[in-house]
Amino acid sequence: MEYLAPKDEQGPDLSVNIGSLELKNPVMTASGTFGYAREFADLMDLGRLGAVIVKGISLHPREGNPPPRIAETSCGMLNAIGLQNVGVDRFISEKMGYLAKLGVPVIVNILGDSLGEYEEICARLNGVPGVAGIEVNISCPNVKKGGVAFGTDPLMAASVTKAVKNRADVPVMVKLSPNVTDIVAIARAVEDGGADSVSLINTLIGMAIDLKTRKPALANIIGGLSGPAIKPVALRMCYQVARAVSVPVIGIGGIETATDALEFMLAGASAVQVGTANFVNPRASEDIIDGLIEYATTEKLVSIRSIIGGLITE
Amino acid sequence: MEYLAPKDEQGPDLSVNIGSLELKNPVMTASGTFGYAREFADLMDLGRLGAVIVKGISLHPREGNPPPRIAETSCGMLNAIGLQNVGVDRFISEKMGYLAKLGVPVIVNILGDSLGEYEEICARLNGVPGVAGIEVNISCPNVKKGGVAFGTDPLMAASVTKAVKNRADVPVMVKLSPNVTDIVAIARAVEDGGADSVSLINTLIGMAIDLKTRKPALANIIGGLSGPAIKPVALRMCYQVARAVSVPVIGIGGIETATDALEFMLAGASAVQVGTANFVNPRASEDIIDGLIEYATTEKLVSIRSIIGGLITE
Amino acid sequence: MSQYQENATVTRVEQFSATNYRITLNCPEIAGCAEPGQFVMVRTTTSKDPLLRRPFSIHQCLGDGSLQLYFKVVGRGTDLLSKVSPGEKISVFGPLGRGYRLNSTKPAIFVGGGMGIAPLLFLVKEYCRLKKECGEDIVLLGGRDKSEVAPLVDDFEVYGPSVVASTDDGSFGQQGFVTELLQNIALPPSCVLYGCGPEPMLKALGAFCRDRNIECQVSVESVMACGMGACLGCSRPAKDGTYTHVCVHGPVFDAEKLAWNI
Amino acid sequence: MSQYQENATVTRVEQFSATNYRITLNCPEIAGCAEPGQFVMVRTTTSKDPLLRRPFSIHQCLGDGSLQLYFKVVGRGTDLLSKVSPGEKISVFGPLGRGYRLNSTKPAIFVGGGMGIAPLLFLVKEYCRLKKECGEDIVLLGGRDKSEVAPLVDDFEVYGPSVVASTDDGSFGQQGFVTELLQNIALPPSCVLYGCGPEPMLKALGAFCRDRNIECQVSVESVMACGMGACLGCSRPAKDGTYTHVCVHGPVFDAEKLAWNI
Ligand SMILES: Cc1cc2nc3c(=O)[nH]c(=O)nc-3n(C[C@H](O)[C@H](O)[C@H](O)COP(=O)(O)OP(=O)(O)OC[C@H]3O[C@@H](n4cnc5c(N)ncnc54)[C@H](O)[C@@H]3O)c2cc1C
Ligand SMILES: Cc1cc2nc3c(=O)[nH]c(=O)nc-3n(C[C@H](O)[C@H](O)[C@H](O)COP(=O)(O)OP(=O)(O)OC[C@H]3O[C@@H](n4cnc5c(N)ncnc54)[C@H](O)[C@@H]3O)c2cc1C
Ligand SMILES: Cc1cc2nc3c(=O)[nH]c(=O)nc-3n(C[C@H](O)[C@H](O)[C@H](O)COP(=O)(O)O)c2cc1C
Ligand SMILES: Cc1cc2nc3c(=O)[nH]c(=O)nc-3n(C[C@H](O)[C@H](O)[C@H](O)COP(=O)(O)O)c2cc1C
Ligand code: FES
Ligand code: FES
Repeated sequence: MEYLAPKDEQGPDLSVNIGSLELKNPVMTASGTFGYAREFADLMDLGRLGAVIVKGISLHPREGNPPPRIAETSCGMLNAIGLQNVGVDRFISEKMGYLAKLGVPVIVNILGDSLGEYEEICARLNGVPGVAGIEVNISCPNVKKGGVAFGTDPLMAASVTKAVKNRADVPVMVKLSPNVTDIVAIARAVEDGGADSVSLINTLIGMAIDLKTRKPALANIIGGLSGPAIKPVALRMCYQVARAVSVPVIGIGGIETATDALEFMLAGASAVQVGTANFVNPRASEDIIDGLIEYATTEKLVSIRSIIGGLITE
Repeated sequence: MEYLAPKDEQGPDLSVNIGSLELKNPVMTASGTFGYAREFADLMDLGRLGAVIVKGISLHPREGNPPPRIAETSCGMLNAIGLQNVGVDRFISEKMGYLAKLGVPVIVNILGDSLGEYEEICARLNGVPGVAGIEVNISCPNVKKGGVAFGTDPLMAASVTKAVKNRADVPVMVKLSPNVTDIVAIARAVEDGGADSVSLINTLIGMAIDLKTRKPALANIIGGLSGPAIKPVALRMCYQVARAVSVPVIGIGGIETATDALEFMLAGASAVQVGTANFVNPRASEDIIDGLIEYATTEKLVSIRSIIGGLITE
Repeated sequence: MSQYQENATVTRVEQFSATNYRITLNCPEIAGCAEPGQFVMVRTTTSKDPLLRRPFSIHQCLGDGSLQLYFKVVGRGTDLLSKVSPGEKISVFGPLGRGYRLNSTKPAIFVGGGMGIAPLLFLVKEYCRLKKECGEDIVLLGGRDKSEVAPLVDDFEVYGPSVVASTDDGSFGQQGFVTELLQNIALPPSCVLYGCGPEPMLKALGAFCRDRNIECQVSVESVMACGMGACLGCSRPAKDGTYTHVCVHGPVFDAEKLAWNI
Repeated sequence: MSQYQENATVTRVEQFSATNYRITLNCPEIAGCAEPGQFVMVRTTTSKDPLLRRPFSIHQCLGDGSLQLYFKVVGRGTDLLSKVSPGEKISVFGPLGRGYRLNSTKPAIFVGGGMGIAPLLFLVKEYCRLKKECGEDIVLLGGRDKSEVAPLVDDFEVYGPSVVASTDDGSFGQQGFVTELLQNIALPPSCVLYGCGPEPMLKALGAFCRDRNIECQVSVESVMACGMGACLGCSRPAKDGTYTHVCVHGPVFDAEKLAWNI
């Protein structure tokens, strides 16, 4: 497929491997923060992205939560979108056509309330042109297990990974929740379950209150915290997980600049995802790619891969 | 004791009860961010504080971690002080004399590597004039249980609570770690263990990297994240715990202004602790007290207690 | 519909009252393709706090590549914006959303309340330009007090329509709400109404128009993170029971299509 | 030793080079009790990002309640500080730490490298004031280039000592490090040395003085959160194997007491 072109011949080698998936650079857009890519077409060159990860897709369409769904916090934001999406069938028929033509690997973020739902979504995505990988959001509540999130229990996390791996015909990236005591245990379980890579972190659970109205700022009361505020937690988890597993790790959380991206790579990430920063600067991911080129050039890196895990801790 | 004077006769009633401990207002200073209070004597009226919580005290003196111990992050900071302190004996002989004269309840934050250490510190604090309460930091690693933090396992959290309750002759507040999957389970365990109140949150575990040196910003590699960045997580946990336990909850995390404090109280906190804000504005806690007086006056509250848990969630 | 992110130079800052400001920005790409009722997302600081951009209606597009915002200081973002100086640069991104559908054959009533006045100036200008003669059109402007309305009256009148004002405190125009003005004017036959302002006012406009079978387009607000359809944060209930997204399906809607929560 | 938190008014901003600035602040309480070598903690923004105050040596206290800072832009905090305008207010808190012990009977050598020049002006002024006659005292100033040193020479000379300068690029004074200047001057007998500058320079000063049995006081830096002994963040290894805290035990130390990591 043409998007596997390993590197841009003009500049330094930014290509990285996420298991069998080769990316021309380590910059992807995080699920739920980049729509279905088309929204950004006027504002940046989508073809330059390492990969596009689309908004989480469920088996059936979801209307999402009532408003307000968003609240700003110090150096961050809360969201409780409620996983609004068009459902896998309309995603394939309405969105994949455009995405497949971008010349960029498209990774489909999926979510479900049961193992069966995850499996069925994979089955429907199999063979769809342009789908280069699946990212499994395991932060969703498991309805069969009393609503405890799949991502908070190693056994449940492993079982959803296995289920997806059994069905999917593309590499599987499992996206870890940070709202756990021991993220390393979950990462190991997911690796044992067959994940080709792990991405982290999803949002921290948070809340905001409006003193004037004495109400929660979100109709859903609680929501997911993202943005620069969470970067230290994300970096720590990324570092811990990268040392514990042997599959590639994808860093996510508060990444706004090339410096942020490089810090995650030093901590062990093979690639990164840009989330909330897309709202602040719709060109953020392209600016990060430019920054990586500049860094690799100045530092005379033969390949950006040489800095992965390069943190000096003596 | 004179510091139990329930309210300032001049203004609205700000007094709150933390179990048997009556505070003239809900504003305390968080452990590790206010030294031993004396440091702030020039900059504010210490006598106005609801309570002072001192830097964590261990059985033996601790030198703490090598530098750098501190790093700034977006709207927050990381610290890895390494629990440097003078030890309980020197604390009593060198620090309590001054503290006891402030006319403010002094709550001693304690930490240990084993149940025995916690017990022994309590034994030594018993009967010391001026000690009005003990706050138990359970984020420390349990050396007997392979270094897993006491605060991450409900059984261990309950056992340290029981041990302290058995020994202490003052009310016991247990300080919860946010680095857990289910803070409500820990809070319930601690309540069952006999805690008179719970305070939350301690710092989130985070990390920062300096791209220029390719080293972690902290010599200890990881550290505790505090400040406005963590407020949404703290508020959420406070809300969840306050609904689940019947002992008073003390809110901590990113509180800088009276508005922040009031939001925690709406979420169910009976009182709050001011931490990192003391560094940004050494008068922060007094400014918050002034702000509460102003709010109570404007809103014509008979007592500030009327807003505790008053969040409207219909 | 192209969109641009521009590093706009502030060319003018006008202060109308303690809280109300109008700033003029040079951002030729956005100004060159904006339509009345569309908005822009503005970064009010280069710091990470406040983090998100703020949405503002396009108040006016001038021929020279400038664009104006008219806003009230309500929080930290607008406070920072009120403190910019000419020569400074701020990041502006747009034009965004669906604006007003211009029906240049019908007589129009424009109703703006408070900051809802902001998009109407651009709208009236374009409407009158297309229609050529707009002496029959009526602009109703309502505000808290004189300072919120008076400085803008001339700017509207220059395009031809008649302007009637009301203020909550009676310090300018008639005392009362702008919706009361509406009750008392003679409506031109088969007119169309364009509104922007606080939710209760828009709801009242919708009811008024439904009763009289008048087409009613209103511009509404919502919390926004991205302003361009990527975050799905700006949902708002539609009358059919689904959610609509203010940034892409709006901010201008047929009043009939919306559900009012108040 | 009292401490104050003042909302200081900026009265003057001087730019000496692309990155070097001196600002004058009116904060009479702090200026009224500060001693040479002490520092202040400054809020460089009213936003929460950057969150923490930044430490700066007191460069000078003037009789009229003003205090000066001399600083280099190295990151976001100093960048913001360089952009303040006269009339603006910033929160300053101090004076903090232990300054230089003034030994006014001995001849003194003052050695400043780069921003280490900052605290020396206040020190030289006070030293010369106490000593009355300080023609035998020597000030050695080192910097990257002319712009870092030249603008300050007059300010030192006015108090009487002789001033010798060096620059890395030779654009002013002798080319080379300020420690090389020291090797080449004739030291007055039983003198005392006061230093401030980068760690390698301070380490070299310490070694130089130990060899010659000269008292050596140096001002060192550290990351700081509180600046006043509350956070225990500013630890630094002492020679006896313990940690010392720069904000309360320093920033000025006997060079002999410190362990050098470089
Ligand atoms: C499409 C669109 C167009 C807009 N056009 C304009 C315009 O032309 N002129 C203008 O002045 N405003 C306009 N707004 C509103 C404007 O975006 C907000 O006032 C602004 O985002 C507030 O930012 P802040 O940081 O100052 O306040 P924040 O700190 O975000 O909020 C401070 C307080 O103000 C409240 N608040 C937030 N938004 C509003 C609001 N819209 N009105 C009243 N209180 C509010 C908050 O609940 C909070 O209590 C528009 C909004 C939208 C969605
Ligand atoms: C007691 C004391 C007194 C001081 N007096 C002065 C003074 O009089 N004049 C002055 O210019 N500075 C002085 N400093 C240093 C000053 O505090 C820092 O330069 C400042 O905090 C940097 O803030 P920033 O936000 O600009 O940089 P940050 O964004 O915090 O850091 C940006 C980059 O600069 C690096 N950095 C941080 N501190 C320094 C430093 N000291 N030197 C070089 N690089 C640094 C960081 O590692 C980072 O890579 C003093 C420090 C201390 C502890
Ligand atoms: C508005 C919004 C919607 C999101 N939707 C999803 C989603 O559908 N699936 C998912 O796995 N993560 C979702 N996320 C999480 C992001 O992909 C990312 O993990 C998180 O925001 C942290 O990265 P950031 O700090 O760069 O934003 C969403 C985040 C935001 C802000
Ligand atoms: C420098 C520093 C030292 C701290 N030391 C302690 C400590 O000794 N014991 C403890 O229980 N918490 C300690 N904490 C945690 C705080 O008491 C508080 O729980 C945390 O900082 C969150 O509140 P904040 O965001 O208001 O700072 C420390 C925090 C900081 C920043
Ligand atoms: S504001 Fe993001 S979708 Fe509308
Ligand atoms: S900076 Fe806080 S103790 Fe020194």
